Formats: sequence, structure tokens, C-alpha cells
Amino acid sequence: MNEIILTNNSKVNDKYKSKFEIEFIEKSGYLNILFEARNMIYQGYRLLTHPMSSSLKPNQTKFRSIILQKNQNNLDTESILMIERAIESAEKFLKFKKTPDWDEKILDDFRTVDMSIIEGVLNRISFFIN
Amino acid sequence: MDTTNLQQKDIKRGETKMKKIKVVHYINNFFAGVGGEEMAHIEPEIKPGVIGPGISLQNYLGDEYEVVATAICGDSYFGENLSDAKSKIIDMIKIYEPDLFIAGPAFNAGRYGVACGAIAKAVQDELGIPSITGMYIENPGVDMYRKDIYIVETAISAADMRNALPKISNLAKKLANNEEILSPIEDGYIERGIRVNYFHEKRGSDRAVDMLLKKMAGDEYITEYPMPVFDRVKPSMAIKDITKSKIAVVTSGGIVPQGNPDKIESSSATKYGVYSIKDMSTMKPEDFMTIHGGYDRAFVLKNPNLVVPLDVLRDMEKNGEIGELANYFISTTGTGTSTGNAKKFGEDLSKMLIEDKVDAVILTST
Amino acid sequence: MVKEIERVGIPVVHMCTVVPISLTIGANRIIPAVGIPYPLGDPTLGEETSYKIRRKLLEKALLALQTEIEDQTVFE
Amino acid sequence: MKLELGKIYIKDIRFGDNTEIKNGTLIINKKELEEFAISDERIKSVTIELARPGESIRIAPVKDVIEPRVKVSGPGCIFPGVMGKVKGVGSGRTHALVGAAVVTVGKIVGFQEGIIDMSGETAKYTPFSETNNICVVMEPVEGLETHDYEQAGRLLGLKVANFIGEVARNIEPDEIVIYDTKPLLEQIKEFPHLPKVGYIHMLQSQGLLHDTYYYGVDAKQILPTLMYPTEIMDGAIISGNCVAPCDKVTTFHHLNNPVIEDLYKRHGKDLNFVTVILTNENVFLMDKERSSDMVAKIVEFLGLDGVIITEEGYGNPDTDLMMNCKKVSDVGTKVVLITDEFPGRDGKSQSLADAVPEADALVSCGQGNIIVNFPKMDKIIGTLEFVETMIGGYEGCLKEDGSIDAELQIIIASTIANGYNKLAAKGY
Repeated sequence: MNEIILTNNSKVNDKYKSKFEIEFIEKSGYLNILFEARNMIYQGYRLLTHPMSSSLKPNQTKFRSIILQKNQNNLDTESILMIERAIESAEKFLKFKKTPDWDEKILDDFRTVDMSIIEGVLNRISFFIN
Repeated sequence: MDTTNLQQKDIKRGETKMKKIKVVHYINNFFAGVGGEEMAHIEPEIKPGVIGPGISLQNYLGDEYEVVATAICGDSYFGENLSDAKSKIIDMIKIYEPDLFIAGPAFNAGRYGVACGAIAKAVQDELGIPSITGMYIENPGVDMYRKDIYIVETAISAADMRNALPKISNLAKKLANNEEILSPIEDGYIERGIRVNYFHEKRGSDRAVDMLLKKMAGDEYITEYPMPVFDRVKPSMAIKDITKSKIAVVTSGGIVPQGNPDKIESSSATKYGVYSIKDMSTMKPEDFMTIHGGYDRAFVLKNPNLVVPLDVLRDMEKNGEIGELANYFISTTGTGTSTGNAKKFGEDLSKMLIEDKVDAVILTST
Repeated sequence: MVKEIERVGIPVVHMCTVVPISLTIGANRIIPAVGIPYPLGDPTLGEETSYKIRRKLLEKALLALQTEIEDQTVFE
Repeated sequence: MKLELGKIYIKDIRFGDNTEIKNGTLIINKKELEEFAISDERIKSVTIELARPGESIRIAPVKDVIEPRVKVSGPGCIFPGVMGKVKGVGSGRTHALVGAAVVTVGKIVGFQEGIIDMSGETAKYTPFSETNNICVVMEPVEGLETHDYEQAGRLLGLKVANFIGEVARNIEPDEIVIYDTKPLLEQIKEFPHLPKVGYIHMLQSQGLLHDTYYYGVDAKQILPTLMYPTEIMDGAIISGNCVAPCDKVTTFHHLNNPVIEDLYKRHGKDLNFVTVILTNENVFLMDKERSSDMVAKIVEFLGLDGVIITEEGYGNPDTDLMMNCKKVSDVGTKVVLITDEFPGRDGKSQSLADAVPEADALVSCGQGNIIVNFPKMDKIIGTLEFVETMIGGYEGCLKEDGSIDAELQIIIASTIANGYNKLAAKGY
């Protein structure tokens, strides 16, 4: 399987680690996940999901899950442009307001929403091959 | 309502009669009557009272304002000694305790425009007083400073002085009185690219239908949000004779001296470095390395000329195919460097390139 | 970066591997480079050939700098 | 398909012995309604409170807003596939309680949802400061799973709205508006010389608290499809989206879609409004490609001369908006987009997360990042406990005197990107 889930959401990791390849970076923030996605794209991955999924703003939620795929044709320009725009946008929000230090209950809500978004995709991802 | 306003105005007038609003004006050596290009190197100085266009500016500002001093600096001096010039001028201006600062107008004079923008922004930031200047829309100073200060739009040349000064004084007065600044068209300044909310008389869907009908009919319509990404720069004029030109290499490929002395980040760079290639004929792998985070670095580590093509350029210089190669290259990493940072780098290093009289740039990216 | 340099009137030729990105960032004179691990040259063909490729690309770049253009142009 | 929409204007609202409408006043039997509402075992308690325009009341956190309606004649029910059987709606007669709104209030997740102020400086930003609101304040049973609670809350609002709507069944409307769209070929024949116009309605479809339903189907699962504009007026589309207050398209806004209304106003005069195309805003990039391809294909197939496209949300949906814009432009159809903006607190950054050169005709519904001051209110319906964690709030924004400084995006539907409001933004 060529797909990999890049995430800092423990819920996603717990639920899917047996079924999918997961790059779980626990201590990473929202922006760092975007940076990591970008590094992977430069190493030949492409985005399968939108890096800015959900209406939760980058300075609100800490959690981010992105599905990427090993790209046979090297560098995927669309993915680069998309991740760069996502990073730019995230930096715009974080510049004015840092993500608050949420209590555990709220963090858990964020994890739930993030996982829900990625679940909708994972349910369909086996439908295609590369 | 009208009466109250009038009364308030009267009160204000009464106060200002006793104490005029103090203005410092900034002009270059040319407008100060101190020679032309040959004197553009003169250092900053400040003189009490009005000089050159300041005389007419004072008239437009009226009795409630007094241009207490005029700061003068040569454009070359300012450009070549940016931070030094800025701090010297600020120190000079400070003494006069101004309430308002006006620079220029610079019309289409590029270096003058950049100086007016830079000093107006510095005064505004450091002295905390309203600052304003005027320029032609294509002056490079416009794009560098439009988001920071109010720049009144002028025509291309100083022949427009008699139109420009009243516009500048009107907006300057509004700023000094802390009045509400209206839209760019209403108040005559160049749009700063700041998105401001207002209530339209029609709701959005209604406006969308209007716009669609116009678009389908081929009539003119104005989008409410111009796409910013496609902000393009007009291509610069081609080089007439490359064999007489000075060329500099800029790279976003992350080539740095061994050890990365400036600690440039391998991605999302926040800085750039300037590195000497003086007396070098090729990029030796023992001297340079790449810090670029995004790709297989083996080839470039072995031969940095793959990103900074010094070997070829030196040969070309020797053969007279190019005039001269700048004795440094400028380097950063392009991977994920934010548009904002990239723009800032560009602004900074373009100043340096101008100072160094570079005619053309080869920018390499991986 | 490229736009800011062009803005002050210095022509820039952008030698890059990903042309769409170059177009997006607003470069006007664009030379497609060889590939990401080796933009200017191709060491897999030996250093001598690689140098020749690099030279060809730079000649193209110099030509681009001497060509008047109205709009973004990719010099293939 | 022809729908008669009978509007019954509600000018006031109060509690009383019978739930009924008397001379434009909606009277609610509080106890009866609360008992009716609590019937879902997942909900522990429901309190009904009223909020009228001009009162010193702040409602938070708001989940959804619904205009009460009733299906008087014609097939189906209000909210088909959710509140009743799946049956194509949009024809016959429907009565609406214009000026009344059911507002569901309660915490689903810790960071959720926005504010409605009934008076003061901030009231002008939300359309719901001008409606007579029946607030349904709910609390779930302990330990209820988030998805379940979201669903229970969503259904509860619809149920209450339909319960109230029922009182309008036999009332003579103050005004009847007739909306009529014929099958495509007939419709083109009716106004052969007018430009054929469609509306591309992008539905939020990303996941929990980000969903929309068409006849009960999760919009994530749909392929772009055609809809008669009148279907939406009977509740064919409901909102399950509630994390970004300012550009949330509430169920109220689906029932009262402003683009559909304004296109109908010019229908037969300046344009020929032939159809609505529904599409989604999925996070799976292949879905985006597929959906936007299909949208462009349908537009081309129908031979539309122009379309208006609206989005819901920021970021991910901007990509769909731009893909739709580009592909529809490429088939030769003129496009106007409606959106809102997030240019940062200083208003200087880029407003959208994506852009294409084809997006040259855009209507802005305002920018959501500016800070507004919310004055103290005498009464809070719901709780302010979550203000600091809501999307536009920040730590310390709730002051001791009860006033709040927060970004405009905390107010329900303040920058809604379907053009419902008059708020706009321009470059300064």
C-alpha cells in the first residue's frame, strides 16, 4: 500500500495503526505537521487529502491528519502549491493568536473532529489503486 | 447635528490658534536645490523652516500648521546607508517634536520614492506620529511601503506638484486630526491592500446577480476582491549588451559555505546569506555545501556548481561573454519559505543589488 | 524574491525545475532546469557533459536576459 | 415545479396556554413544547426560552437556526428523508412563519459555536437579531458520544421547528409568493432570449460538525446533482455544520437561500433561472477533482450562460470554489463567486486560501478577522462559559463586566458566504 497517514492525533493512530501505514508525530503542532507533509512532498509524496480540511482554524485546533501517497512520478506540483498555501494561511492565523492551551476534554473533542474528517476518506480509499 | 459640528470645529480652531500643528518635511537634495545626481551622495541634514516644495506645502496646509523644519538627504546616500541614514534623520527630526511628517512627493523617482517610503515608515513607527508621502503608482517605493503608510497617488513627474501637494495636505490634515480616512478613491491615496468591512446598500446575492448579468452581457464590472496571487510585475527591460553587464547569482537552492555560518534554515528560511566567490573559479565541494531540506543532496554536495554555476560563469566572464560577475552570491532556501519572508528578502537584497550596480540577476532554484 | 528584484528594474532570469511554481511566484523570464537533484547539469552523464549542459542552460539564460518580453515567458 | 410559499409574518412571540398564532404573535406553550422536545433519550433536558429583537439578550453557543414551516399541500413533508419519508418536495403549498426562528443552543464540543446578540452594536451583524427566536437549550445525558449528540441536537431542532410550523397549517398567509421552474426544455422555451443561468451550491461536507444533508443523504456521498430551486424551500437541505459560526449556512439559510431568491426576482425579466447544481466540499482531493469535473460537465451539458457559485467555510472549500470556477469558466460559462474573507487581524494578508485567475468576478461578504466589542447583556441564554474557546474568541476576551472582545467570526452567519447579508469588504 502506498498511502500513509501523517498525523499528530493519537485517536487516529490508535484506531488505524493496524490497518494503515501511519507517521505519528505525537508532540507535533498543527504547523509542524504541515511542514512534515511538505518535506514528504519534496521527497516524492503527493497529497490525497486537503491539508486545510475542517473549518477549525489553524490557531484553534492542534490536530492535523493528512493522507499522502508515494508518488511514482516524482515531484507533484499541485501538492507543493497546496501545502505552501496551507502553511502560509496557518502562519497568518498563528501570527495574531497562538493556539490556546486547551484542557484535556477540549483536546479530545478536537481529536474526535479531526478523526471524523479523515475517517470519511479512509472508508473510501481502498476503492482505488494509485 | 450641524451646529454641534460647527461648534466643535470652532473650539478646535481656537485651540490650534494658540498652538500650531508642527510638521517636518523631508525632501531629497534635488528638490532642496542642492545640485542634481552629482550631489546625490550628500549626507542628511535638517534646516529650520520650509525649503523648495515646502513653501507651497505650507500654503496648502494653512495657518493651523507650521512646517517647522525640512530634512534633506541625497538619494544615493540614503540608499547606500539605509539604516544609518534612517536613524540620523530620525534623531534630527525628533528635536523638533513634530506632530506630523510629510515626505516628498517623489513622483516616479525610484530611489527618492524608496527613501520617502522608508523614512515615513520609520518616523511613524519610532516617533508614533502620522506620516505620509506621495508617489506615482509605478514607483518601486509604492509596493514596498503601501501597506505601511499612506501614499498619495501623483502623476509621473514633478510637473504634477501643484496637484499633488493639495491632495497630500488634505490627507495629512485628516491624519493629524485623527479623522476617519475614507476609501482610496475618496481620499486619493494608493490602496494599501487592507481589507475593511462596510455595509453595502444591497445584499451580497443581489450584487452577485448584478455582476453576473454584466459579465454575461460583456459589460464592465468590478470584482469586490481582486485575486492577489496573480500580482505580476512588468518584465524589466532586456539587457542591451550582456558583455558589458554585471551579473549576480541568487539561489533558493540552499548553497552555503561549509558549516552554514549564518545558520540558514533548511526549510522555511527566515534569512538569507551573502557569500564571497571572489577569486574563485569554481564552487569547490570542500568550500560549499547544500542545506536544502527537500531533495537528494548527493549530487549537489559533490558539485555545488549544479546550483551556483560559478564554473561556467567565470569562463564566460573570461571570454567576455558577460561583463562582470558580482564577487558574491546570495543564498537562501526556497522550500516553504513564506511569501512574506521571500518578499522581504527580495526587498532587502534588491537594495543591495542596486547599490552594487548589478545589471541582471540569475536566480536558480531546485 | 524574483518580483521584488524585477520591481527595482533589474531583470531576473529564473532557472528552475518546477516551472508552474516559477509562474506562480511571478517570474518573467523562466528557463526550465534539468531536475531537482541536479538543476544545472546532469552528473549521471559525466562531469564533462554535465558542464556542457550547464553552459547551454546559461547561454539560454543570457539570451533570455537580452530578449524583450511583454509577459511571463518560458524559454524552452 | 411550482411552489406557493405562504408567508405568515410573526411580529412578536410570547409564552401562553396554547401554541398558536394570534394577530401576528406566536404564542408558545412552554411546558408542552419542552415535553415534546425531550422525547429523545439521548437528551437529558430541554429548556425553551424566548428572545425578541431589541432585548438585552446574548444567545450562545448556537448550533443551528431553523425557520418553522409546514407543508400544506403537495408531496412530502418539511425536511424529507429526515423528519419523514423520502419524497421529492418543492411543489404544492408551504406556509412559513417569517420572522420566527428556532435556535438550538448547547455545547456539543468544547470549542463550538457562535453568538447571537439581540441588541447593541453587535446585533447588526447577524440576521437573527431581527427574528423572534424560540431558543431550545439542550443538555445531553452523561457520556453521550459526540456524533450521537450532534445528531440528536440536529434532529431536535428540526422536530421543534416542525412542531411550531404545524400551527400555521390553517392560517391564511399574509403574502403568497409563487416560485416556478419548469423542466429544462420547457423552461428554455419560455424565455428563449434570456441568458440561461444556474446556481452552483457547494455544501459543506467534511465530517463531524461539518456536514450537510440532502434528503437525508450526507453530502460527502453525493455526486453533483440537479435540484429544482423550490426543493430547498421545503427543507430538502439541512445543516449539520457547526464549527465556524460566521460563515455557517444554517438550515434557516438553506430554506431562505438568498441566491435562489434573488435569481427568481430577475427570472423572466433579465435572466432565465433554470436550475440549481448541488456539489460538495470533500477533503479527499480525488473527490474534489471528480465533483468539479462533474459540475463543469453538467453546466456544459445544460448549456448555461452564467452561474453563481457559493461556498461554505474557509480553507478546504476555497479549493473547491476555485476548481469549480476554473472548470466552469473553461467550458465557456460566465462565473460569479460569492465568498467571505480571512485576511488576518490587520486585514493585510491574503483573504482566501486558494486562487485562480478565472476568479475575476467575486462578491465579498466581509472579513471575519476584525475584532468587535460585544457589550454586556442583561440576560444570557445558554452559557458564556465557552466564549474563550469559541472560534473567534481568545483567552481573556471575556471581561469582568461581561463584555467580550472577539473576532467577528464568532457571530452566527455574520460573513455568511451566500450573500444573505449586506456586509461587504473592500480594499483600503
